[in-house]
Amino acid sequence: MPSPPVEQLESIARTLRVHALRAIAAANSGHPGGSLSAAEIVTALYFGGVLQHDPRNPDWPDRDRFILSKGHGVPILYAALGERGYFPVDEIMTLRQVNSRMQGHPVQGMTPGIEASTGSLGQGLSIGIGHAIAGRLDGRHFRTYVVLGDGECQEGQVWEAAMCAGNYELDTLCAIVDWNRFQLDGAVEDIQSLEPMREKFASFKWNVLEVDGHDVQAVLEALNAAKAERGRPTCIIAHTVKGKGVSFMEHNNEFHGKAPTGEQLQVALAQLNGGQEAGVRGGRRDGVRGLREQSPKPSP
Amino acid sequence: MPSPPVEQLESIARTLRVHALRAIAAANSGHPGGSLSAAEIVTALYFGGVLQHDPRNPDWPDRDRFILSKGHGVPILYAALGERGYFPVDEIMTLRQVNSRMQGHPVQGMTPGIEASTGSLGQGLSIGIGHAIAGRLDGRHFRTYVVLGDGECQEGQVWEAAMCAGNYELDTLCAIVDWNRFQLDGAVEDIQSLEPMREKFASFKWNVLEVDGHDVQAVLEALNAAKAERGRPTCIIAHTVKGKGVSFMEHNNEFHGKAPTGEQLQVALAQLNGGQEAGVRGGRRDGVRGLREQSPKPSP
Amino acid sequence: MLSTRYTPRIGRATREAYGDALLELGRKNRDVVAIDADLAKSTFSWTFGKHFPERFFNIGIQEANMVGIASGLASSGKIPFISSFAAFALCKGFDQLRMGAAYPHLNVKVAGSHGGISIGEDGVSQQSVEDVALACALPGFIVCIPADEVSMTAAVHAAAAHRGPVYLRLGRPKAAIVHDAPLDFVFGRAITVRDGDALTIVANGLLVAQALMAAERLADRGISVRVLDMHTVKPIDVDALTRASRETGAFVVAEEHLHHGGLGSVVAATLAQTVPAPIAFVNLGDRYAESGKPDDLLRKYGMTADAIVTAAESVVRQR
Amino acid sequence: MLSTRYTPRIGRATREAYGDALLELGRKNRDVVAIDADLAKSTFSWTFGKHFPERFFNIGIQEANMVGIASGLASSGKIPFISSFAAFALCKGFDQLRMGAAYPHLNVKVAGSHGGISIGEDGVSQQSVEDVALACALPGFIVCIPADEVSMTAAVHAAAAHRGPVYLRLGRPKAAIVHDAPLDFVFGRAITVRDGDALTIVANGLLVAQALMAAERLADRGISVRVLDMHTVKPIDVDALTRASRETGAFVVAEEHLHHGGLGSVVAATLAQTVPAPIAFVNLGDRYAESGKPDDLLRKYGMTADAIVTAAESVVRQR
Ligand SMILES: Cc1ncc(C[n+]2csc(CCOP(=O)(O)OP(=O)(O)O)c2C)c(N)n1
Ligand SMILES: Cc1ncc(C[n+]2csc(CCOP(=O)(O)OP(=O)(O)O)c2C)c(N)n1
Ligand SMILES: [Mg+2]
Ligand SMILES: [Mg+2]
Repeated sequence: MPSPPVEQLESIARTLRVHALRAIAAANSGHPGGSLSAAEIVTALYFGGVLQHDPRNPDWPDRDRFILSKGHGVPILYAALGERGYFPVDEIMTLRQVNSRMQGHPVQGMTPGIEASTGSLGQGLSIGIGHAIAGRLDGRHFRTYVVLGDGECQEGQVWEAAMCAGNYELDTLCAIVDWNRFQLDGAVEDIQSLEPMREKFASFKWNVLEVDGHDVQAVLEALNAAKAERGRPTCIIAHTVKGKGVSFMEHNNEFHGKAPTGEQLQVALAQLNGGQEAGVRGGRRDGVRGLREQSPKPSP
Repeated sequence: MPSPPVEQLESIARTLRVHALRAIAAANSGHPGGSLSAAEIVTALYFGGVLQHDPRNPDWPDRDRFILSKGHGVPILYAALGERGYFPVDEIMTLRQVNSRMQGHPVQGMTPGIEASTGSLGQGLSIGIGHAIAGRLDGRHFRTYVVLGDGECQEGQVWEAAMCAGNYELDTLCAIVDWNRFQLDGAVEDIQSLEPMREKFASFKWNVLEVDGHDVQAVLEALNAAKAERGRPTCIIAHTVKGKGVSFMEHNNEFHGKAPTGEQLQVALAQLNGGQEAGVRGGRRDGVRGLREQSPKPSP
Repeated sequence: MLSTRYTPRIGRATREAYGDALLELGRKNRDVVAIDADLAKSTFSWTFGKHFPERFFNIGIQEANMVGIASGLASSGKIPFISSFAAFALCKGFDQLRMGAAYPHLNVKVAGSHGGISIGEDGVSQQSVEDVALACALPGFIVCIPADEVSMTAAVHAAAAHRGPVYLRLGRPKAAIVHDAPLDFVFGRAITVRDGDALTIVANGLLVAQALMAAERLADRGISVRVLDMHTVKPIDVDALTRASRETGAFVVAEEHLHHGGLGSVVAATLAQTVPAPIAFVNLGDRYAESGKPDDLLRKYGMTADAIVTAAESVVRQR
Repeated sequence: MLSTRYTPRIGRATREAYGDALLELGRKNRDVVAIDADLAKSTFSWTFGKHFPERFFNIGIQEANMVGIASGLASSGKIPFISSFAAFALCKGFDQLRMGAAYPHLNVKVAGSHGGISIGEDGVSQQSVEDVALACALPGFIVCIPADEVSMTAAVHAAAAHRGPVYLRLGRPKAAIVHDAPLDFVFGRAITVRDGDALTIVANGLLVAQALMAAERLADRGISVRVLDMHTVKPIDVDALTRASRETGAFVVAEEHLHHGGLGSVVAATLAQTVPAPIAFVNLGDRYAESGKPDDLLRKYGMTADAIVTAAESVVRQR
């Protein structure tokens, strides 16, 4: 699947941010910081021609798997899934309300397109190994992508899984670490440093790549390089900014888990759209709808 | 505390092996392989002048702490503690019997000299961090030693603790990995490889040393080097042979968790003592008793 | 015991009271140390942490390691209070609590915050609905779920005074005040917050206030109800339950927990050994909840005064 | 139902029967895969592993990872059977079972070997005495403790046929045979292994055989005893218990588990909602055991036919 032009991907990333922030603001609850930092990663995967999947057939056995191990960032994923047609995009606005499929953290079996129930940090990579092994057993060629938080990598289970995936030479598995340098209570470096991260993953037998996680082209290239790698899984350390795209959220960990007020939301939306709130909708409809029509359908 | 001559330490290690095997054979249950591989490590710590401790005052607040995280190797530790006078050395022969203090795995609060209840693999290093932090808070200068199995290092908690100890720069903490290349079901390399181990620990900010774990002099030197290291914890990878000292147990993982028969025990004892069963006792009494008298008492 | 009509007065969240009490403990005893796993601002251990940075360890997202460290600290004479969300402290640290706190009976105090489904919007992954079952499966642990800020404050001090492992469940939302300070609080002794002779409601946590409201509505219908704040699930107050069984003959047990392994199981097993009686259970059943506003969830999943009234009417009929 | 006098005939350990049944499943269904965490020769998953090396993963000492992998495998259509000692599978994998098996109700089967204290010499760290409490705190899980090789074989096949998560507890020692093959086995339906009308003994695992021996001794003293093999703790057989309560009016519940959260709690909570009755409990209480020979331990910690007889006599007096 060919990738659309970079400008279009950048515009989609902005659209996803807008969806995520509006939903979080409507819920008055959620995690803006880690949703925004992952926008380009999710965009590259879902709109850059990386993930082979079929929104009308979420259980297609040959689909690529995507697991958001840092489950609290789910608003940005709902935005992508909604725009991709897994469910009506407006449903995102019911985020975190009772009886909604838009749960506070991803719930497998409830929300179309969600592959794993996460929210208890540390588990996604192991689940990804399970998919990768199943694919190997069945002779299927799908790939499995897992997005981890940097803080999340303090969990021992991540290192169990890293060891196992390295030894099992699971080259269909790709981990992307949203390296935004903050966790819940503050800076990762202050709380429990993960440096030198490259050496850690390398010593667990992974291919390690580093990219600017907001350069969607660079992310795409890394994801494609991972596809080409044989005999070992790839870890992409995506250097990101928590709260990216909204001036008062960037480098401000207050917005790790706090919703913007109505007023803050307006400022944020204006920033994301060069000051024109109306432009958001227009841009979104053009950018994403256009893409949806033009992308070739995978054959399930 | 000065170290006795190497020959004496070697003889003590042989004595500890004899105790451990006799106890396991009497219980008809236990783990010979991983007890024997750790004999020189335990000897260096308890008889080489490394551990500052007082068997008559096991709770002396300034004592060095020793934690056998691979708790199934406890027979070799009981042997050392018995010879050191924590309890009558003959008590070891009640290993694994009901109402005995010689539990199948170490039990804190029950057996004098045991600092942590282990047996569920993966926990000892975290406990060691707790002691090290307590020492720092109280301005005490004791050191904490933790012996890990190589298979045990597959547990994620070991890497949580490694990360934490590295970041906390706990230079009073020393981990010794009994690198005997086997775990319960087979070779570590076949099941879940830990290589490259040196790089792993180094990338978690540890000072890493490697030694022949059966060269008691080399082990001693590494332990002393660890003492001198400032600003980071030390991991000593002790290359050992599972079942060391008994021909039919070496490189034979059948004896990971199986007791020798009475006949096998006789062969083993003969090998450990150059064919003279009587010599064992003599050697032991001389070697260890002599040492016990000559070592300077720490002042609690 | 409240004699006048109960009008719910909203107090602080029990997690907030926990933080304040911990700070006070820290002032009195320099052996008190606190550890958190990247939830210090949510569990309120940060109240202690910012005053005693040298005795506070925010070790990051490593619950198992946190418990192990506490075990070592306690073995070297410290009094560690460890906190996280209840779901993570117990579900990720269980084996470490078993080997490193319960079995050696060490002086480790565990504060599990965000107990129950009343944490709301975050949803199932963060809602602890099994912590009581797990904590009670740790021999020697005291397991306590205070109802309000008054009893939480007392419980934290009692935990520090007790030599041995203690589990405290903290709640996220502001909690109605059900006790007057100073409170005569002892682990293992239920507090009778209302007397009556036709039925006993046994509750803890947020459901004590709901039980009081239910009791008033039942009184209006002529059913005289006793309400026990059973803050301590282990050890359970056998005397209070036995007496209540003799004197009232029927029970409702209300808690924010799975049916299995919580207060309800303990009450049932206790009464079966003393004076068997019919019990109606108000709890989550054998399922998980979902995201939503706390009140929406409690209503949808049936843990309210309404649910207690319905349960009470059915069990009184059975008696 | 055994009509003649029960003479214990020693069969295979239930873990051994597990391995054989798993192998048979593997032959029938190529979606069956097995994972173990470096205890394959002890859990007998190796019986499967040596025949189907490509479908067997011994992932080393990583219980949490093992459960997560099973979750992914099940999500991609496999039927993973994971095994380890019960103590490690549940205590180290609990959060992963909660999020990765119970909540999404996936087709994950968990075999916890070395349940109870009858594993003997290894001591507390390897003795699982809380697995039933933990497994029952996983909504939607079936929790089953077969008594002998006959029922274990049936249980493994039933687990494979059931779509959803299942926990099976396996025992280490050879187990007395209490059932005749072929056995009519259904999860959630108790098996009446002896009938009587003065008392019901509800038991599972090794204690079913002990219950039968106790029943004969009680019969000799004129007490007619019903014995239910309550292999499934969740879902519990409400009908069998209710009927037993009406017809016999008193119970002994015997299991190799802590008092809290096991079969005893479930029986008590069930009867409290149907026909309340006095119950005497035979279990480990609120403590850990120690190292020793299995029989020495069962005697010392009171989980034998003797203990059941004593409990029965006291509860019959109470009725
Ligand atoms: C096991 C577990 N412990 C604690 C939490 C609470 N929590 C939610 S988000 C978060 C911080 C995560 O930091 P990071 O992984 O860096 O994510 P990001 O910065 O992308 O938001 C924590 C501790 C959790 N969800 N799971
Ligand atoms: C958490 C846990 N899982 C499994 C076991 C069972 N077990 C006992 S010893 C052992 C192998 C340990 O291998 P290693 O650490 O290399 O020890 P050594 O070779 O020195 O005996 C295992 C899996 C255990 N004790 N704890
Ligand atoms: Mg981060
Ligand atoms: Mg080894």
